[in-house]
Amino acid sequence: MDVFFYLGPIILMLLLLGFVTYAILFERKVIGWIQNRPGPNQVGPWGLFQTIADVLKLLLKEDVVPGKADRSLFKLAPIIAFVPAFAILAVIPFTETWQFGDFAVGLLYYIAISSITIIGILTGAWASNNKYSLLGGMRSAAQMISYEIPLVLSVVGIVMTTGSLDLNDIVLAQKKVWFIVPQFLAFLIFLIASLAELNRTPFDLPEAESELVAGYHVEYTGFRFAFFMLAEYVYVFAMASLTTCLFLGGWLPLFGLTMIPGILWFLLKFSLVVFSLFWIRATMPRLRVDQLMQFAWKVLLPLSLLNIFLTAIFKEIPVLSSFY
Amino acid sequence: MSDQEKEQEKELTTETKAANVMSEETVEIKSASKEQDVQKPDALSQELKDEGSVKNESASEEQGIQKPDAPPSQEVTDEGSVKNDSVSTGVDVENTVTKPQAASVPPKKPAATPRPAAKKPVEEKPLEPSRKQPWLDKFVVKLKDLEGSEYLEDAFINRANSDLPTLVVKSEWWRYLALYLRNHPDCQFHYVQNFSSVDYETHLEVVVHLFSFPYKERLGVRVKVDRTEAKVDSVADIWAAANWNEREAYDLMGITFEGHPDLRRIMLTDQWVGHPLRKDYVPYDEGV
Amino acid sequence: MGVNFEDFSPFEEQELQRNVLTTNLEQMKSLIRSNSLWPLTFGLACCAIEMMGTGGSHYDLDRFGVIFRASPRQSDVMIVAGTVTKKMAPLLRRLYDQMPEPKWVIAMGSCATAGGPYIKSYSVVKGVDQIVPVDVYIPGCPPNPAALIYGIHKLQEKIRYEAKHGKRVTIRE
Amino acid sequence: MFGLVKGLGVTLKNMTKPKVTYNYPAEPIPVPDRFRGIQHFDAEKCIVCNQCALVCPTDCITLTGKRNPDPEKKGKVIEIYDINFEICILCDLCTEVCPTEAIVMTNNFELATYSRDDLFKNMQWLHDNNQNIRQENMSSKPPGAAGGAK
Amino acid sequence: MLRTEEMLLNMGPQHPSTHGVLRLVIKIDGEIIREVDPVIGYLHRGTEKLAEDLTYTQIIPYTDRLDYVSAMTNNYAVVHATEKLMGLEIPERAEYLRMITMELNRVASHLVWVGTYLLDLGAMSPFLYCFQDRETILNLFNELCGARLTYNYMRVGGVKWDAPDGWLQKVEEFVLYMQKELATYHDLISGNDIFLQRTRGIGIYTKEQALSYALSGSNLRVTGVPWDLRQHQSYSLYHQFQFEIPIGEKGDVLDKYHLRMQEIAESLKIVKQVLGVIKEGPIMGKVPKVLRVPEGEFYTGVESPRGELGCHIVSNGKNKPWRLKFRRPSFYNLQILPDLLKGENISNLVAILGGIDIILGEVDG
Repeated sequence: MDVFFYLGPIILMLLLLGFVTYAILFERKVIGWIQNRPGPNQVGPWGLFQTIADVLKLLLKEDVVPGKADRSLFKLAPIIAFVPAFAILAVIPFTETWQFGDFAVGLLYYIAISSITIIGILTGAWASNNKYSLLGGMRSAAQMISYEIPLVLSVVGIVMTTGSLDLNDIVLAQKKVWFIVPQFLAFLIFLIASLAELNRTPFDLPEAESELVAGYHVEYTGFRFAFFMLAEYVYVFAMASLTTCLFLGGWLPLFGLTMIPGILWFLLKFSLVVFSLFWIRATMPRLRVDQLMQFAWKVLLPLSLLNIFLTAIFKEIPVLSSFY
Repeated sequence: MSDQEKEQEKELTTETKAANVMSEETVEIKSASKEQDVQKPDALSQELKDEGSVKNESASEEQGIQKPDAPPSQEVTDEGSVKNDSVSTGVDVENTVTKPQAASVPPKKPAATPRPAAKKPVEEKPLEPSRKQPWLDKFVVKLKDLEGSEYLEDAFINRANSDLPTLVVKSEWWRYLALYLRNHPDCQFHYVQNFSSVDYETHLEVVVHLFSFPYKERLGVRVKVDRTEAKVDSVADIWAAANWNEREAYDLMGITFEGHPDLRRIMLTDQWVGHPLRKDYVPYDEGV
Repeated sequence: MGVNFEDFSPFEEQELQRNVLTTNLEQMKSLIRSNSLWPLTFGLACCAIEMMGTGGSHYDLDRFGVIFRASPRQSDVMIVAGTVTKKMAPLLRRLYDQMPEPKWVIAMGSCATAGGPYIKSYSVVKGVDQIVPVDVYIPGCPPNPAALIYGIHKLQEKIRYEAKHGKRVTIRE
Repeated sequence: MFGLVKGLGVTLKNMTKPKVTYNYPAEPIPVPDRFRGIQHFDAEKCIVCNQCALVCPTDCITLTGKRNPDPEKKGKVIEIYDINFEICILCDLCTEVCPTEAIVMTNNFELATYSRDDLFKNMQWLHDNNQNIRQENMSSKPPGAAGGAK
Repeated sequence: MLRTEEMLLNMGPQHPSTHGVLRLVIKIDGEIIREVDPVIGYLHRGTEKLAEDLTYTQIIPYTDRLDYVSAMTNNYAVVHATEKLMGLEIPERAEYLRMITMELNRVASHLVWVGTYLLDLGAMSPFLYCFQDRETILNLFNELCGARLTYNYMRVGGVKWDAPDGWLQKVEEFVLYMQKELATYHDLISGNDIFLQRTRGIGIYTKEQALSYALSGSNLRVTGVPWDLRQHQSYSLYHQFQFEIPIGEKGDVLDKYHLRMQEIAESLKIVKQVLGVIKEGPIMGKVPKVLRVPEGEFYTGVESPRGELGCHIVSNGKNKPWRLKFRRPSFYNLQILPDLLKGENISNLVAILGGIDIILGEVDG
């Protein structure tokens, strides 16, 4: 058991780097297909080495730290942004046996650690002493904090049904029916709030290409910029795996087809969620800052409270309570 | 394509509708002429550049567009009136500028077609007054009773420009006229269609084309400005469109507009010396 | 497009083979760099519309790993697409200096190469190589998107050639 | 809300549509016959009439002719003819005014170089550049209409 | 009270959403814009000075490079002004070919606008779809006159090339395809709630303001003034065809989007009608070998996709204009930007600036 204990995180790290490179490639391919063009296919067979070339090139780049920038914070910011994104994977139950840390309060741990990335982005924005990155940083702080609350409240419905914060119990509680069915409203709120947490398209205000040039990572070059990209995609990995565990029944098979191993089920649902993130990115325009705020506080928050209220009522109704 | 021609002929002979025959006929001639390929798109402009152009004696099309052998240069009346019936013979009265170092003027070819009998009489038969003339006369009468109307130099109809009534005004009177043109109920020229500046070497000129939506009337105003100290009152507060146009006129032509909110260069860098659109502009080569 | 670079005197060839290890590492680095060129969106005039057309679906620069980055910090190559006026020159120089080191410049269109149709104009810089060192010149006004792709390929070849032979490519090959 | 879903539907439907990208570096792109690429020059046809040099808006054609070597034929023969492709804007005015179709546009455009002085193309290079010449030069001008050297 | 001071933000000449090299010096307080001062001239190439020693045929390639997204209309402006001054008569087929190319160019120019506007608002795919459809138009032009963007197609007195055989059928197919394709654009964009929220109710100005700033084209029609030069100061053969002029009600940027989409539909209708009427015939009128424009002054406005593109020629009888001034619609339309942006935030700045649809080659001239 202890070999797994030491070796496990390293394997996960390598697996994760593999996922990130091929997630970037997959995203460019999907967006390419949506736009009737093949996407990267010249570098290596079907463009498989494209992202490897990108990442290595970023590592080979000259490391520019702007003159008047706050040097230590400038160097620290990408690390603060990346570490929590990797730390929250400890609690995700990939299959029955494969889980790194079986916390009783797995879900709470996940949400608490994931909000540290805001500090990373804010320090990065402030340290690079650039007006655009300052604007980007302010926007991202406002956005991520105000979407943290609907994210948490939408999950309370599930916690009420399973009665525990441990992700394993949540997954096991979905044996009969996945939580996406009874908690569909919560699923929608969770999906929208997770899009906002990831700074992805309808909510990608912090690094708005067309308004703030490149948002908070305007001044970052070379591998520091690669760190931010890495953090963003590891976060996509973490958020997508959390959605699979909470709403799509983790490694639970569909209609009881148990001969397919749990990990394949998990990967299938996981890649479905990741595909829909890329799909939304290719279609949606960007929200304005004040619309963003109003949407979070005036729409998502009341809806998540309503969801909790409905779950409480449905638990009492005899026939329905079996699902809740 | 060709069988369509045939039944066109059949149709032509049988049909007698006047209008249709007329149009059929012209189509007939055009399409007939299409076959022997007479119209040459490149009859266009082989531009002979003015200075040092070698007269090209060869390669005149076999269809022989009469080469306008240089009649003595003849200033077309400055009225700018253009005959619009001069299409037929192609010989156009024009003042061909005699080439400074005229290469050996080619011996006059015996003209294939007899030259038109007499040279175009210099002054054409007086054209019937254009449709805008009455409107302009009424308008000038109204202007006359404004104070300061002695600055109104000239008012004529620019026939080439689809009968655009044009006023020529001195610079002192321009702001007063502008206020009148915009605010007076029966003028209401709210829309500045065009605001340009021209350098006539003797003087500068600000040309403004106005349009009034209520009356659907167009008016051209040419403001004469002295060349050395080019000063005009600004009309930026009357028409907002004039703001940047005046800055551009100042930047490129060197006309300073008094009373302009912030008159600075709009197109060129602020340290630029000189005004490029003037005829006597010596290129100021600012080091990069 | 087959450009033969083998016409070097044997002595030069042999001298270059000596440091075979660094050559291979250098070649690997050049392969990486040439396959992920991130240009800076620096569209000035008509060539910019043609550059956007090249980014479109019919010619698709994304196939070669070319993503248009808005900030000079994250871009490797600057495609000068359009007329560079004297008012724009200092800003172009500053953008070039902000780009991190292994950087290249493509002068797209005859305006950037030598002033193009505006060679007699008073306010145009006659050729962008008076401001920044240029690697590839693409004639045409505006050059056809395929000509731009051909120019980018020429740049990729140049990066690989320089790594292989350790020599700046300015002579006529 | 419904509009967003319809938009997503459109993008998904587009995923199934065939790709439209020309696979350029592998196979050449389809270029129409009238495409204005690099010029091709035919020395025999040229009668040194200087028309192209005069009409070129950027004056990028420099040409000099010399007397015809064999005495009995009059007229001139072209000696130096080069086009400076740095500033040539491929506006096709020169092929239009050339009476003898000596200068003709071709369809190839691949001329990216590493140094500016590669873009001065002399008569020899222009003569060899004879792949996919444009057939239809002046749409209604009968070929060879102009009189030969007089 | 906490002392806050304004920050001076420099939306520099190199910015993804300024449609070229426009620099906006913005005084912002937090994200609210207090005052905007546009700085232009970064692409001023002095075309008007060059035109003074170019003959009328040599000017035509330069007009392509003014408004490089709709070059056909620029060609037409200069050529039309010269013909009117010389009193030339244009054969019917040349006029029809000109109308087809101008209207197709209007569709291509509006497609570029819709694409880049959606890109400013953050949506990536509409940009690619618009450029894909525009590519078909560019290929049609490539077959007709040999170039994709700078056509140099019209000549004083007619047009240079006749339509190659089969070209008119290809145009017909494209028109039918595009009329169906507009429906998918409406599905993708017009219904999108985020797009509606981003564009509804911003960038509104009154009719008097628009007239005082001499705006033209869709920027003027959005305030309810039905002013379209193709019908009111008719040129070419537009009077023979029926097409209505879409006007906006509220005058916000969403109206501009619907207005331009309807203009695409109108232009396609015009092309369809012209295709039905065009017959064989010469494409070049009777033109003297050397163009000498009689002395005089002439101004004419032409309806370009961005507004009224005017060409003011002062000729002294030689074959080179004494003074050639272009009335560039984007230069006039951009003047209203500082007024519109007071009190807006950065995201709205991008939406309003995109709504005006400016091309910097035309603004700087």
